[in-house]
Amino acid sequence: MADVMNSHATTSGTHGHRALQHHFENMEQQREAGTLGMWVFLVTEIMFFGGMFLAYTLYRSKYPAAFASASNHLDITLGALNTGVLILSSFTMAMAVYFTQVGKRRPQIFCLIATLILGLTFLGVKAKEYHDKYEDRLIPGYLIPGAPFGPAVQKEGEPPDHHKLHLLPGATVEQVQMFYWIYFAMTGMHALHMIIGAGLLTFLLIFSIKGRFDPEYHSPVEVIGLYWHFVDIVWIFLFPLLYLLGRHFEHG
Amino acid sequence: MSEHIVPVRVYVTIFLVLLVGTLLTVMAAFYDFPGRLNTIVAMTIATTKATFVVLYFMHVRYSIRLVWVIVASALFWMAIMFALTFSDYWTRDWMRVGY
Amino acid sequence: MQSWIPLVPDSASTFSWKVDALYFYLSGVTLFFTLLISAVLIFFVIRYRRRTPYEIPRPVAGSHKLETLWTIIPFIIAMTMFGWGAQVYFQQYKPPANAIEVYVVGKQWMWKLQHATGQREINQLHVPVGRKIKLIMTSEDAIHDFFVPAFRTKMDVVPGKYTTLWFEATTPGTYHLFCAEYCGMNHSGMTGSIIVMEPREFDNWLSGSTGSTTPAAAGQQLFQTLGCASCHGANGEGGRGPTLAGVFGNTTQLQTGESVRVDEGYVRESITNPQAKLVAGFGPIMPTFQGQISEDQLVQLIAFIKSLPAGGQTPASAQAARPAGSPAQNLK
Amino acid sequence: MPPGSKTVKSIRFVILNSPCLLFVIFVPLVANISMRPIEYYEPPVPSKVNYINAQYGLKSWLLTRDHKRIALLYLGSITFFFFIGGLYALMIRLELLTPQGDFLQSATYNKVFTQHGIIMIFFFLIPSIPATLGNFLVPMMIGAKDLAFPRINLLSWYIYLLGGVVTIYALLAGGVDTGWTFYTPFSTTFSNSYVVATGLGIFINGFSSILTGLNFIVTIHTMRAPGMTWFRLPLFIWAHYATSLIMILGTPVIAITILLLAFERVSRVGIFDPALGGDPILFQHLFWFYSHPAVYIMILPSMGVISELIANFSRKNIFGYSFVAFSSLAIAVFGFLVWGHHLFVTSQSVYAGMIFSFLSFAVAIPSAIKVFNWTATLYKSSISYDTPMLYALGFIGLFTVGGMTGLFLASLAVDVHLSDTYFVVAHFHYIMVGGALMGYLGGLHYWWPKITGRMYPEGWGRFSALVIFVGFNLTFLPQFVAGYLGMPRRYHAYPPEFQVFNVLSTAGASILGFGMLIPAIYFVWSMRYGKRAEANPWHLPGLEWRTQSPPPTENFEVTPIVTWEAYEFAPAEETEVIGKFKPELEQI
Repeated sequence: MADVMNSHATTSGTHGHRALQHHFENMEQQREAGTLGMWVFLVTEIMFFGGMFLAYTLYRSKYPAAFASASNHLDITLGALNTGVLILSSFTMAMAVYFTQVGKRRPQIFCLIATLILGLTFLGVKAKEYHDKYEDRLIPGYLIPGAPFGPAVQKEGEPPDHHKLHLLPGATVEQVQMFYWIYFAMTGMHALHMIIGAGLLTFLLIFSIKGRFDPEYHSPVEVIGLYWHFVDIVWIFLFPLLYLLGRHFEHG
Repeated sequence: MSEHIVPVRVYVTIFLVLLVGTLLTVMAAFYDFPGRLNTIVAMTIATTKATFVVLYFMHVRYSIRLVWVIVASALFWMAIMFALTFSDYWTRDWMRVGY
Repeated sequence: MQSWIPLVPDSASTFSWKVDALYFYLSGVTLFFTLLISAVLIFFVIRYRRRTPYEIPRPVAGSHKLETLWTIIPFIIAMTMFGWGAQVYFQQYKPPANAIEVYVVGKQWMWKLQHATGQREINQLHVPVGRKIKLIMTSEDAIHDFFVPAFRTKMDVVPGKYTTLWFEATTPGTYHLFCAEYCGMNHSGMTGSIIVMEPREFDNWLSGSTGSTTPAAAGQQLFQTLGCASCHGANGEGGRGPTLAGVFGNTTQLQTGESVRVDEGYVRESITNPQAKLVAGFGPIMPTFQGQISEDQLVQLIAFIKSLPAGGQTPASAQAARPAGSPAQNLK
Repeated sequence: MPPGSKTVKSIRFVILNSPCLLFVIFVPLVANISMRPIEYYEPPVPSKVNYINAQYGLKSWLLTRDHKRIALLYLGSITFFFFIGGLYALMIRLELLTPQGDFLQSATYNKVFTQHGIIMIFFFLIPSIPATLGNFLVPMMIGAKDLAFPRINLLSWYIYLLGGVVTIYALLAGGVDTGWTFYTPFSTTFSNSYVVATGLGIFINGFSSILTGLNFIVTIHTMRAPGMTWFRLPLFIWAHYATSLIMILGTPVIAITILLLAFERVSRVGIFDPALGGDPILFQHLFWFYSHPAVYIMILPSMGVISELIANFSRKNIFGYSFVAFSSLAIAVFGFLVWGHHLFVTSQSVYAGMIFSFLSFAVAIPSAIKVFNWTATLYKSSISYDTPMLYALGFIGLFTVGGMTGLFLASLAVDVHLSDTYFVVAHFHYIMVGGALMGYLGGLHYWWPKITGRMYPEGWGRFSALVIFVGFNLTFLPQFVAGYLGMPRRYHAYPPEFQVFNVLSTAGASILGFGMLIPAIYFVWSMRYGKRAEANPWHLPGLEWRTQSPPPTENFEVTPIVTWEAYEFAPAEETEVIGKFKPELEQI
């Protein structure tokens, strides 16, 4: 904290940069405020998702069998694919920040484009998954008019059908609905954050192409990078919680 | 908060670690560990991956103490929310006024 | 209706005076500190009023001794309040053994109560003096709250589960019953009265009210009509389904290896959501009764299962419409 | 009677000075010292251009990024909501005058108290001090030109406005009757009112509070003027820092909770509805995880204001500065650990109840520390009786009562009897009106000359402070008694034995309402006709007084360099140490 306090006293040579806002003393202070602001915002985001994680934990411990059955019905291939895509996009985002810091514009723009494409890929795969769930009548409640929750349940002795819900002993359809309700709330909220992130990336891209960023002024890239990584982290937790836990009941 | 430029090699390493972590967690999910170990394994891998992202991709390792404090406080408040809520649910059976 | 102490409601239960005592202690401390602070403030305000427009008082350095003092003293006082409060709270909420049970179902906007002996009451509850009464409560809709100021006790009535409340009345009389959890339009109309009677009068009242089937007997009827008997046996001796006789109040082994205490909550869950906690050795074959059975009927089924003695004979209490002698006398 | 006659003059004198009648013995004295000739800290060359007249036109206000102008935008909007909330309060008190429900129908009454709560809490109390006084003063007190993110600051006002519009739409479309607590499953399943729209309004509004908190935290960390160390910060800043912590950590949880509730209502699935396998107690946990700390969002800034008033109007450094500063942080942290005391009678585990009760008693300690330190500050000080100081003194008294009655509710056994009765209503009004609102009004009077460049009429100020104090106590003291006697809250009709307390309460409320109108009138009046304020009308050392009134757009002509401690009225060498009878100065 000491260096924060001294930041006014140290006059760096960055007075008068065109991106310096009037109420800051210098670029260093402005960058610091931006980064700090994003971190504080991410704390808010953590608490926002925290409420849903709490609900998830409570109901998972209340209805373990139903949650495992519902979880088994999710498409693990697509989930794992999406995890990979998102990790890769996080990597390209980190590289975009790096290239901005060292002032290499072309690779920076390339990395931003790659990040954006990967982000959109993630959303595309997610949309495919949502559609599958819609086909299987797994959208909870009456969210979709005309298609209320009502999956076909696999009966004992029937051949396995991946459109049918296989209920483990102790699970009920109603509890499975609870899982899907939490699933859609969490992944939906996550997808919303991805969409916002894609918007922010587009904005970065336009500004990069216009040549607004330089090693002196790259705080928007850095700050939006932080946001993007955060969204990645949320998925890192969502993937095992929603797709993986309970697999071993069926396959182990 | 003087700036630190993280070398590319670090980014690549972290990326590979994350991929390996993903692979591990998927594999572990199909293996039936005793008791609650499945959950613990999955969560440990996820937390490790998240920690790498936070430390390197998000540069916290090279940041001022204040950022550490912010990250820690977010986790602390999450812990409060979970611990005190479950202090209710887990102790209800000790004396039943509602069941 | 006021007690002889001003500004305190009637005291009519065994813990009324305990709560009052704590209340007086808290009030005393509050009064003391409020007066102390006010007196000091007024004294300072007069004594150190600004006498000339130019004066600048000398700054004062803080004092760690004082700070420690006024951290520790309030903390100690607060801890006495905490300890005392927690101790009485335990007495208020710890369900007693051997209490007369009364089933309570709250719905918008009325209280439906049924004695174990079958008498049904709406927005009224007759209880004898000097007996422990345990209410087993649930709601058909929103959350309600059973509040009797004269007994200094209340408990939320939550849909989907049972909550309990107990008291032992000390003084005959008629006391307010309020719904204390906002429950919609006619919330303020969801009131009633608790009528506390001498045991003899209570027995008279019991024998005077007619046409009542005990909940257990009604439950036995339901047990047949809903087809429970085809798997659990007419007297709960078991069959395709697990034995019900004599299990209530004990623990039973589940399929998952865990064991669970068979209480009202578990029986309720097993009826509305049979797959949730399967008894070891039985398959998930029971259909759910969620939505097909009312809270009243659930209570009756539970009362029936409770009344089943081990061994599968027809329960005594379910046979007659009213047992010989009132529970008030039985418990003497 | 001719207007200039002696009788009229003396009547006017009595009315205007009636607050001083409280302290009858020194009426003459008060009259004497209302003008003080000495002037220190006059800024260099006062300029005529200030933030208000720097630009003209509606656009210059609606698109402004100046924190001071945004503060005024907020001031206008929260005043609007305050009067709507006040109207609802009026209707509640009128209805409760008689035991029968005769003035309003039950359904209407339920909507009225719900909307009173929602408007007052989410649209008045939570933004009141932070978004107006805080917005105006946080940058000025730390010597910054603006908040760190001026555009986000403006955005927060627009978000607030949007949330307000959505909520008002819900109220006009038919209103909401769930109580401000939105308890499930009533709100998700059984209520036939505009729950989703209202929830959406509150959800949106939450973001304005998050953004304000974020802005304050970053500003306080990165924008302090040279020399402005953490322990030179005015306590107002510490209080706002603590408040911001709660805003960013708590608000998102209520946001997601309300969102889930709204979706649940729309799609008929249930995390919170037991009929669908959900748990209504989970809703209460999540709701109070925010809503209990939210009480501290309301009271902490007010405590910050009181610290300023006590120190400045007694010309004394605050006693135990670091204890007062850290108690704010302690309240912010501990405030998150006590929410379960709202669930003592909901069939929450009795053991969890014990933990929450213990922690609730613990959170009382930092508040007590503050009260003791404020009182100690007055020792050997020079106390003036200006309006802000009257509010500050009133605050200490009312907050003591409010805080101490909170202990009743933290105490498990007594809470079983008191929860959901009028005792609770009285308690939280002592905190929110007697505490938060008193601080807000005191602060508004104190900084009014800085904000508008005009003085408010002092005599009327004192008079209304007294009226509000008396009216407030008359309104809410009887409710404590009614509560212990067992009158449940949210009752439209009640047993007749409670009527006497309700009549007293309604009488008090009309005095209170009248008292509130007076400042509303004279503040508006003073903006045009008030005496012009000097740069430093109270003669104080704080940074905000070292610039002209109203301040220029960038607050200071030159960035100030701070070389003094907070509340440094006299040189530090003169400091007296309690317990030492010979001052160190003389020993040297």
